[in-house]
Amino acid sequence: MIKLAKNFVVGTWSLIKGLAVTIKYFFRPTVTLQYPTEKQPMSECYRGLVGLRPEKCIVCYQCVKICPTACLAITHKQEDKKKTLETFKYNMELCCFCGLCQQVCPTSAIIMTNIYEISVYDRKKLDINLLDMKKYDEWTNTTIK
Amino acid sequence: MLSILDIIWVLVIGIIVLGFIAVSAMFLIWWERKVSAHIQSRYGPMRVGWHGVLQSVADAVKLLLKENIVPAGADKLVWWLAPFIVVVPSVMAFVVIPFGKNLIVKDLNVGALYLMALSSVCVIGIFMAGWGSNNKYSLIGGMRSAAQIISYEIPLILSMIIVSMQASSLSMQKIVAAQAGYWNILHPNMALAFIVYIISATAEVNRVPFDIPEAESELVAGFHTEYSGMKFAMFFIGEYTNLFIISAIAATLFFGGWQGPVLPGAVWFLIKTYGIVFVLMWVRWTFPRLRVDQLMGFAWKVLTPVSFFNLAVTGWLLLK
Amino acid sequence: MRPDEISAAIRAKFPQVKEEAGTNYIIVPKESILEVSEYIKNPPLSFDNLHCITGIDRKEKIEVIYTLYSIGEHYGVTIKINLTSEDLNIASVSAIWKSANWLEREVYDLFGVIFSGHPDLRRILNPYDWQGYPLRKDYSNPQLIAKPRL
Amino acid sequence: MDATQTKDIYTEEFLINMGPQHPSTHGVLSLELTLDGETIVECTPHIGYLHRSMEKIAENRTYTQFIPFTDRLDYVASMNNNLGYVMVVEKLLKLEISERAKYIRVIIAELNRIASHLIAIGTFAQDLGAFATPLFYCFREREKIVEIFDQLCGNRLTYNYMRIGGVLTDFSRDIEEKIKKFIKYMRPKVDDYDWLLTYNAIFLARSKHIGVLSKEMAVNYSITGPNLRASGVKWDLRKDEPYLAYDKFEFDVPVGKNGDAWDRYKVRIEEIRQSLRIIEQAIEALPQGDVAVKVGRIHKPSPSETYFRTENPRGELGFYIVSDDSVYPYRLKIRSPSFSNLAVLPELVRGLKVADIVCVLGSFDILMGEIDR
Amino acid sequence: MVVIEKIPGAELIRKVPGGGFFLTTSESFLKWGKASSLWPMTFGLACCAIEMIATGAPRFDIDRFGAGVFRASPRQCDVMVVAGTICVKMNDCIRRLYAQMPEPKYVIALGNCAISGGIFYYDTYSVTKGTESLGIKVDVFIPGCPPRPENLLFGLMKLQEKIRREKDAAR
Repeated sequence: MIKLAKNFVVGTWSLIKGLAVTIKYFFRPTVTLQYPTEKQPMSECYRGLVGLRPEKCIVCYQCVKICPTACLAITHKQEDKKKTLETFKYNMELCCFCGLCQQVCPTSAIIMTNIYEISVYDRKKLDINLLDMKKYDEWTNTTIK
Repeated sequence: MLSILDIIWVLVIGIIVLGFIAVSAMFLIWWERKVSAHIQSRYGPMRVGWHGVLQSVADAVKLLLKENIVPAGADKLVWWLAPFIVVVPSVMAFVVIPFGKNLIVKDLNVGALYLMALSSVCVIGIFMAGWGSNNKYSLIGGMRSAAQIISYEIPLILSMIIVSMQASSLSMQKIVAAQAGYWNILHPNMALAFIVYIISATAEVNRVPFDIPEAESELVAGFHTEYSGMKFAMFFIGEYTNLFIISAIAATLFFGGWQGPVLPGAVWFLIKTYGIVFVLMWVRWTFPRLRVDQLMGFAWKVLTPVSFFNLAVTGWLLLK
Repeated sequence: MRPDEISAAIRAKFPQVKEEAGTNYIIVPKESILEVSEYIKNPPLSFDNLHCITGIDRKEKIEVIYTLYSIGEHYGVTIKINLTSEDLNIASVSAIWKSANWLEREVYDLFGVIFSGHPDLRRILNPYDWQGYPLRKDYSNPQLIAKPRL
Repeated sequence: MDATQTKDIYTEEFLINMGPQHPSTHGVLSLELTLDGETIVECTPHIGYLHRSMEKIAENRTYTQFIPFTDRLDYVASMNNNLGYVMVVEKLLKLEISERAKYIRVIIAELNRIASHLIAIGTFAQDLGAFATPLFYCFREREKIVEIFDQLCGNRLTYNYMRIGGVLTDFSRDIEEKIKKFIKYMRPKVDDYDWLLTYNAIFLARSKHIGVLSKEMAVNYSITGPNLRASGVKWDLRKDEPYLAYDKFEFDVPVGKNGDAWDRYKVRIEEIRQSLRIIEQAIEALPQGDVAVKVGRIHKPSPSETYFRTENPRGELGFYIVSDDSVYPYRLKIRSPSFSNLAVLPELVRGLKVADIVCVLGSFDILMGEIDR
Repeated sequence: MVVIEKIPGAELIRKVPGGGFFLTTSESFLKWGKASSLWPMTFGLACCAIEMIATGAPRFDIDRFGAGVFRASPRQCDVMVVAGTICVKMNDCIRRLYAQMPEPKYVIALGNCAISGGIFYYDTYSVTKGTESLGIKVDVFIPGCPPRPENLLFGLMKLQEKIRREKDAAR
């Protein structure tokens, strides 16, 4: 009987403690980031979309070799020893944002931008030529009503 | 003989009650989302209207537009009727709820008995939903609900009887009047009755920690797994109206109903009711759910004996 | 006990058991897997924990590798069984270690090694009506597109 | 069918399919339950709905290229997977890494262990019906860890932080401060969980003496990690076969008494406390030096076979690598802890109620990404 | 405009002065309701599911957009967030779930795996190459591996915008 009463008291007390925790947080300020109006700054090493500085690229194919998902594809022109980029295909659908290409690039021609708002209606938009980086503008200046 | 005036009067009252139910259910849904959000350190609906007040309106509009799927193999009639049977008793319960001194649709002299009777009808709807859906999860949910609500009916009714004994009337207005100046909750035996009442009432409306008929983590959505669109919305409305009703009954039976100083009766009544609703929400967003056998055990082994004991004590106190 | 001591202890008991050169892996002929298992499960060796079973397709043969540990004694042993591609039958050890049940099913699913005496030898990861054994080197499937290599 | 048949009334068992899409199967597990009323007669798990053939992929990726894939293995504890994988490759290459890298790895692994256990606790509470609140509290705390990782390596979930021969980036002052702040922040939160869940009467009623896993059974089924320790076996690779710098830190190995669902939960709560202790010690004693040994990105180990296992939040994660003389592994076997942990489920739930199966499943903290690989 | 047109008497209303305006307003009102209350399905496949829960969690709080009601039953959902790798064994299940959802229904492909197979595109025998290869029309693609919660919220807002611009409120 005493044990039963003790159990009852301990049990009820534990329930009250639980209620205390929730009501405590009810009156605390929220931790929410109000996304479209507030945005948190991305860290320097944030791995967003892959970007390219075409002038720095020496067409060494290191990035293509290291990419685990084969999302990069390069073609180049050979003009007496000097290679110039022809296309630099980046297939966002396959990219795993691992950052290996950036780390392997000897001239830091490949950079990981901090663009992260990249939703699209059309899948074709995800396969792009990085020599034409203007396409990213659509995502960098995203504002939503 | 019903005169034309009476019919108009009934219609007006009906529209007012229905309007109140719709607004109240929507408000409660929004409020629950806000309360739960703030308990969880977030905001909840924010983007439609001021702090998302119109969220429930948007939900309602969307649910209206939804396709109404009838599962193949469903017991059509039963399946169609179920949501109505869940909603109608909760609407009917508004008849005897005293919002103020004269703000009552009809002060039946068997008001409390009427409420007890209505609270049992809801289970039939839920069970029909579970059976008619031709879905095993729904069936388990319906079965659980039937077992649960029937079990919790007994302590619920016993604790309501205690109040009626005190006021020596079943009329809701008389019960309120009996509490003038001294609320029932302040008597120790009434406080016990209140605790028993609020626990069983929570079980009656299938809320955490007694939400086993829905039991999202076990039964997907329980008895309304197969319902979509407006039918699902009706279950939702029924649930929140029931929540309002049980809180209103609790306020009437134990907290002096519409009585209170300065402010008008209806305001007091709503303050008390929504206070109890808030407590129920607070409980809901804190506790885990009980298991089905523990739930039954709790009803039969704890609540029922306690209420009988309480009944005996109250009877003795009254006869003393 | 050090790995070489364990290996020596087992070899002393079962002469047909060999040791892989350079490592302390134990090569057990497939006929004697059950008796060896029975022996090492119980004291004195008490390998109570069958940690992992895996297969390797060496093209001409399939190796089945059992990794065992002893929780109480803090040591481990690796047992290897060589199966020729013609005869992929092997006795199941799921009666001795319960954990072998799913692990053997997985090896069956991916390599096609048939564990006789297994209580429930079905595919586990792939759909039940799957054709072929994916982790074999010669497996091909129209779904499988090889990554372009430079 | 076992039916008690009388003249015109009889009962029969019925089948119910739980999953692959079910709120409490932690992903895409499918359980085929045979029920007698609410009592479970038989439970057959069907797995493989997330079988992504990691092992086949590994045969066509270089050793460095496979690191991002390990992130997706146990996606709640990516750092620990990274760690397990690079450790085995380092063992294969016989590579010794710097002291600082070891300490950083320990800190990171323990932080991720906390994050993983938080999800385990949250989802367990969710399965028991504490709708959303404990889960969201856990995610709120986890978010702090994720923010640290985000700043450290630039991604929120798939970190790709460990490298063969070290780690990707060094700790900055800022990150050290943040980790210290996090320890201070986290300690009272764990007490909150004790208040909210651990000793809650309903929680206790639901999880005590449910799914009791005995010591012998746990070892026989090769259960590892917190689930094994909950059964009373004091076995933790960090203590028993110390790798990295774990032998330099003081910490306890929490063990349970009964091996029931509550014990498994409680061990995790205690492990969060111990991990905080380890991080605190490690961040105080963080040595100076390089964080990565200079090795190329293409590795060509000599033909050999290596097995190594690390203590993951869910148990012992092992990698068995067979190398040949190419830059790709010949075969890579992932010994995932949850796979073995789940195998015991059918035996544990027999005779329990439907509500208990989610409780037992939740307490095992399985993760389909790792089971199916 | 179509749902209103279906109502008997819509033509009559149009003839009344201001009736056209009324119809347009109610049409946009319906779209507003639909867009502001997108209930997702509790349907996590793989890694992205964790980020989906994180989006629902306090820090990002998808409920601010009215999309926080994660319903476990497909009958009560509006949007299916395909969060993670789709494997061959899962194909039929996803198709069935999609079929079980009531109209109007929307699909968000969250993460590269759900778009195309992503990181698991090559060298794998058991991964389906994206949601679209199952014959399910995807409304919004959210690339990332996994996408940040902000990106999911951004995608959700894009979906809301799409709904508001729809021709047919009843779809």
